[in-house]
Amino acid sequence: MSDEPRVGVFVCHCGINIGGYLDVPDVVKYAETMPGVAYAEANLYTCSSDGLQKIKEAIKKHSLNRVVVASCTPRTHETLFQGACEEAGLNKYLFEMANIRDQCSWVHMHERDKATQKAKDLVRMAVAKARLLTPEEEPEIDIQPVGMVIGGGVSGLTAALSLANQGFKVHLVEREVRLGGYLNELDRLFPNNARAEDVTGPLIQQVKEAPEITVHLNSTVTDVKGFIGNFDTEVTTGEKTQPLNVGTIIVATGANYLNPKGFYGYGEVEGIVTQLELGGLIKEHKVGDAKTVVMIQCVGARTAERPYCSRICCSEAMKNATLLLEEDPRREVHILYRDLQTYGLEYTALELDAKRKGVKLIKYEAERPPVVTKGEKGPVVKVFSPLMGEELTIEADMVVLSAPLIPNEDNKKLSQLLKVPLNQDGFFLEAHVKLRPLDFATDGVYICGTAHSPKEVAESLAQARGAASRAGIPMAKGRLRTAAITSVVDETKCSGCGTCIELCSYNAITKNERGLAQVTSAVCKGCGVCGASCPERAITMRHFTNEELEAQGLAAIKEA
Amino acid sequence: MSDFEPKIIGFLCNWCSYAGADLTGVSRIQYPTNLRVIRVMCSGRVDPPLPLSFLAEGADGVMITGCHIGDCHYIDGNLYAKRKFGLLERLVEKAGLERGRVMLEWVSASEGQKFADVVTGFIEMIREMGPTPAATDPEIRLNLRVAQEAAEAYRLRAIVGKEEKLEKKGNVYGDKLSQEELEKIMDDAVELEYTRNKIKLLLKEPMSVKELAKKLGIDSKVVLEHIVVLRQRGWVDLHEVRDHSPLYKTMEVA
Amino acid sequence: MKPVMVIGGGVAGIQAALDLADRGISVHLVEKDPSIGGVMAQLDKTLPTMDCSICILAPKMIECFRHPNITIHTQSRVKDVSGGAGDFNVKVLKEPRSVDEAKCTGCGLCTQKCPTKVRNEWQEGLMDRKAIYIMFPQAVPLTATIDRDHCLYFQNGVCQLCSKVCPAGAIDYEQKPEELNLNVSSIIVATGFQEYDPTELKEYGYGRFKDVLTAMEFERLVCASGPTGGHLNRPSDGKLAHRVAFVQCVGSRTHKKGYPYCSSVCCMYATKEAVLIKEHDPAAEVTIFYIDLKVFGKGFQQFVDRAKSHYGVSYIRGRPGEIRLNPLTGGLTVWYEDTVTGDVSSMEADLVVLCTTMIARPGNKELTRALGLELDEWGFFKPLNPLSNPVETGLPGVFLCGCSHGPRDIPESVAEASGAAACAAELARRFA
Amino acid sequence: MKYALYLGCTVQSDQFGYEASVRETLPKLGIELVDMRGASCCGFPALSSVSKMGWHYLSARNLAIAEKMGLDLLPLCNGCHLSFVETMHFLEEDPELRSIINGHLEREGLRYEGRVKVVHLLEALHDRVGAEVIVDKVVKPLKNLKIASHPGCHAIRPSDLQKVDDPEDPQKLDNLIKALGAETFDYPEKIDCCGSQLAVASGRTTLKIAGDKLKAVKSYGFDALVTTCPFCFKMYDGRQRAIKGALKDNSLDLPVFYYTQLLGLALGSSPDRLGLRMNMSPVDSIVERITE
Repeated sequence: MSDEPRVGVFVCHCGINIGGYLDVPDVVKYAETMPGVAYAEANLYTCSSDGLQKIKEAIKKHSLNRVVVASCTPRTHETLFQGACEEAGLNKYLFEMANIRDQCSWVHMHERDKATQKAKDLVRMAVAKARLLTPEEEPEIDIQPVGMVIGGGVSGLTAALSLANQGFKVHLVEREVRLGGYLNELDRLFPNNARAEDVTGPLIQQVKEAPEITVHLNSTVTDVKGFIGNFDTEVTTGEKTQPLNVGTIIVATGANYLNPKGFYGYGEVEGIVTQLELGGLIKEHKVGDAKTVVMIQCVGARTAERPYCSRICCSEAMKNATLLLEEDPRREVHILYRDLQTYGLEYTALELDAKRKGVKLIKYEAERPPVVTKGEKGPVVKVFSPLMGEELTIEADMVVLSAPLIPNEDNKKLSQLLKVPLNQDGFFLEAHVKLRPLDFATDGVYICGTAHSPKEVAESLAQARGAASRAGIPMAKGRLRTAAITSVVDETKCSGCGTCIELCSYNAITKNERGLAQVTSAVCKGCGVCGASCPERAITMRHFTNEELEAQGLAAIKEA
Repeated sequence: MSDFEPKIIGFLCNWCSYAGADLTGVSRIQYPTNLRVIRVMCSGRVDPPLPLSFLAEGADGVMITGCHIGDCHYIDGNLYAKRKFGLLERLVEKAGLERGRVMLEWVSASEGQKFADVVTGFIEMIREMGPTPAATDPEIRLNLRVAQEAAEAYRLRAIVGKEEKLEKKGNVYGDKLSQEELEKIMDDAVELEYTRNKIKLLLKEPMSVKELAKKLGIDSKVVLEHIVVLRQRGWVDLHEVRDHSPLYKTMEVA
Repeated sequence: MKPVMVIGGGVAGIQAALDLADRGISVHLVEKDPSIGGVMAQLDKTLPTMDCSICILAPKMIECFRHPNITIHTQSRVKDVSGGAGDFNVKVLKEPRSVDEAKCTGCGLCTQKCPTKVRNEWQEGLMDRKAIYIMFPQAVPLTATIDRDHCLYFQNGVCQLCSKVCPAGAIDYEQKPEELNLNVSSIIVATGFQEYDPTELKEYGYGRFKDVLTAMEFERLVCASGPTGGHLNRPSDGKLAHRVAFVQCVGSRTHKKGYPYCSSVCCMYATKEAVLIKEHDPAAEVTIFYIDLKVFGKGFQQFVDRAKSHYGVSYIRGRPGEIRLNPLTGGLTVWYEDTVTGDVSSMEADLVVLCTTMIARPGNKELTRALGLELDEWGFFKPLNPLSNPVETGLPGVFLCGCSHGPRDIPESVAEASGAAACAAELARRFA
Repeated sequence: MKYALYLGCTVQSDQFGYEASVRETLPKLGIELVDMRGASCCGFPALSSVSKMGWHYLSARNLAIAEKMGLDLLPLCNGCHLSFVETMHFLEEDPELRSIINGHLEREGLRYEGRVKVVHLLEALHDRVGAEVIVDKVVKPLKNLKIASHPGCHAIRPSDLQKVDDPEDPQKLDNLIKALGAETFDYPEKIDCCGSQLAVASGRTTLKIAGDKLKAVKSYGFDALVTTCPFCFKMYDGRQRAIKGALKDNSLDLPVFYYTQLLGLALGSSPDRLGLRMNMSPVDSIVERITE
């Protein structure tokens, strides 16, 4: 490519969408006069196959080394035109667009002259930028087809299996000495009262049999370096540590149950247990002749210091209450709740079934929680029911506390290792609440299960499969085309002040051995914040350099 | 006045505002023709020297639009855009222009009407202000160049770059600064750096502290303090001593 | 590798399609409407971040359109399915657009010139569209379509204005329904949901009182691209709505009319909509009537807390018994019992929003017949096992995501969509 | 169209105007009314509150008579209508109760089979005759009159038993009013109770409830209130003076009519034949406006 810019300008009529409101031929005539413009023409539809053909021919015929299309918006059509340039052997970053439809002809439909003038200016601006454009490469990086799953609960097991079934090697890292996670401590699971071991059992079996999966029990991840495709991790098992190079990482470390010590006399008054403990008692038929059972919801949840709702407790209570009544219909089971969180099809069904079986639901207000005291024969529960407008006193044989799921204590450590954030509750924070629920902002790291937030087994499984899909994508491709529009550090200017490192939301900038900033383009998203903030102005944005933007702006003000 | 057609340059972020501007067109909502758009990936990309140089070259106004806070495609680029805009406003004012000649607004991809309103409103405001004095007054143009240099120099950029952290996370000692404190720091820094850069520019012609003080309209003692700093920075140096008073000059390769 | 079919072009279908296409498996995305996007495209904002819905969805829609591995079949329905996992033969019927997708540039000229006004379903009937129309500004594909039931030419052979004005010569009245026979390894069902029609609940006056809206209608009303440009002008007289009441569980958690299940998302979208009103007009009086506040999702309780403390949205526990209209003032009166205080009382409102439950798509029936699956009693698809196999179905190779198997919110649908994509990818490899 | 006419106690004891207007107007619409020999009280509400059995027996007895006559039963009173409908429902639900009742009925050679149809006056006029027919027959249209519709609770509730009209949005009486050339429109209190059921328990409350509705009706600019229920009518018409006193509001003058009275005027009958003299609310000016 000769460095003397030879810009080709293609002005689109877009039928009458542009041509009908401004003088396209005039714009073309003007474009021909601009410095650096070697060729200009008008098309009825530049985006039509015939229009694209014209671009390709012109590139060859007039040996153009820059192309400007003045038509609609780059948001929908840039890639199309870039494609045409590439087919004609022109690097796609030597292409620029002028939006003279959506942002000109359509918004100035009654000012033909002014609209025409604006179109000329926009073309001039585009040409000014185009003349400075340089070809850019989209470097490719290799992706290790090896996944790491941290956490061996149902979520981790499912994610690992899915990755294996997708054909990838997997390292499954479990902190404890056995797989299964929290389900090992549960018996019956809602909504269908299946036994926990019947859910985990087969999963563990398949994981053990899967040749692709290496299980690391009693192990933790102690170091993580690198980025998507090539994470250099270190897994510590007991005394010995081993390096593992993986392409992607799935966080499935699960959550913990709050120990409700200090709530409602738990641990002090006889006959007060947690839902978790009750599950065990039911399993061993040890509830015995406890006739009156009172369950209290939101124990240490939806409070000032722990604002979130733990999601599963209401359904869990409904399930256990129903089991108690099935065991002995003469029992009296009360559930003291604030707002029932039994939602959707399955979990509403649980609520209705419990009601049918005679479970008594009593609402209480957060401002006026129940009080549990020690009575002669067992705990006595006093609760004010706003619906009845009176305080009820229940002589219970057993009080069951629904304690919330809480984040794992080692979330903090892991989040620092992986450079991924936690939310204010201490659970892992996904890249985007709505549309990227399983990704982290950091490429190549994914999240699922209760490490993300409290949730049912079913949803954890769906998420685990989903995380496996997300992680499988780059590994299936094997290579990752990284964006060309990234930032570049001029080491001769960089003073290593670290401002850019602070600003980058993607941890794309690190300090190199000389203490200078260095951009990992595989991770950089090209927003340009670092460049615009660098005190030494040592960082430039590819395809949006200061020179290009300045030229574009100055061209808008005066004719060059 | 009525025939005055303001030259307006707009930086639009690719993900929200540029899409919003497209929607304005798709909805055929009309607005005046004065706006010339520069597409950037993120409003946080807009480096203050750019708008300043446009203003110096005769732009009547510069607007920057980005995603609403919380909506940023790059998580929080628009927060930094806000910080930078704070600096831009101050410098515009120092240079002797109305603050209103630069504007920062949030426009989402679904706010076609809002985009039209924002643009129309800004253009109307600029019409009221009249043509930029930079076009006619060389002094103002010089001031804007000074402002641009100040915005390109280390100190102000370093502060702006750290603001967000200083407010949210705190400095190395972990103590956070309130918005007010930051404003104060910014004001002082801008005051100093602007003056120093102006001196630097003026001293392209050798000048004595007295002459400088006169040109700048500030006390010569203050000027001398600046000269000291500027010499430390290696920006200016003693040129010659003419009848007992030293003349200073900006060093060629500063 | 054989392609995979995704049925339904809402956010769930889009996510599933992109996940598969990105890993190199080609996808047939089948959508019954003229554009993909589904219900999420109609929403104004999404909670709890208040992201503009179309802003975050549109890029994904365009990605689908541009993706070399994705073929979008709009205005298409699955008619018949034979074969099994790894080798399904699917018969898809594509209704004619009467517009050549290759030629139409989406300039919209035809829609301006078309003389026939038709109820705009996408704007929830709050506006009109034309007989030839583009579903919405960000539609994908951005292509006009002719609604033959209302087009003058198709009805009585006159007009043809659109073909006269179309600069691209894209209008094609001769288009016939197309039958596609596609061989795919697996099928992902993402047919989504539809809104319950509260007309039968006469006590709320929906259909009788113009200012009683459903939540979806409200989404359009409050949206910048809606009929009022996002201003809260109430439909009856255009007066700015200052006092707004939201009624929860309209058609849900009921055993008489409507459905017994909880619709999962209403408490939160009502809170979002309440916050939107407060953002428009901080002085507005906004009240949400609820039975149980469903705050089980990540960050939901905090969102509600902010709505209460920061925005001053008030919540009253109680399901209103009746909504009445004052013929003189045009104002609405909401009668309710505050079940916490026990007071029976009433409240004046300019606008009442009925938070209607999500119900199954009627089209599910036809689809299950084709697949040989059975629906649950409410018309939703049944997962193989509600606990251990949430996205698989009784038919190997057919997977579920989104609201096709019950009400759920966007993040859950998106996560499931990826989950279904994983199932499809695993299966595709097994049969590769 | 032939019906067994069931007058019921209230009409026979003091709502002669209603009976008169019914006997005057319905035949003009081609409805033949046959009196029921030996008809008794329907048992509602007095007896029903102390003896379900007694109540159902009385209701069933009247139903049986109509069955014997081979005619549909046309009760004039909302209360009687509901009483019959409920009894039919219970006898359907509970065969045992039914056989007991039939045991009692046998003694007078009666038997309840459940074949009889109970037809409300609104159904007879709206669904069987039809508003359009009435429109044709109107000779003196009720021009420039705003008339409030009061269907009355017992005609529409309980919703799953009564199918006379929509319990939340009743429109039949309104359509019939419009058929006479008068104007009517929905108002918030339209389906509110007249309060008469509370009369025994709390007179004051009764008057307050009735008074509030009268006030509301006036406030919307209605010229009169119309109903088909003698209970409701007695509240609004007969006790209007008492209401004024209780609410200390002398402006509370509202003409109250039975629908059949207005129907009669529109069909050209003389006020006397419609028992309008017996209305205690100030109906005269309106009657004049129509008849002049």
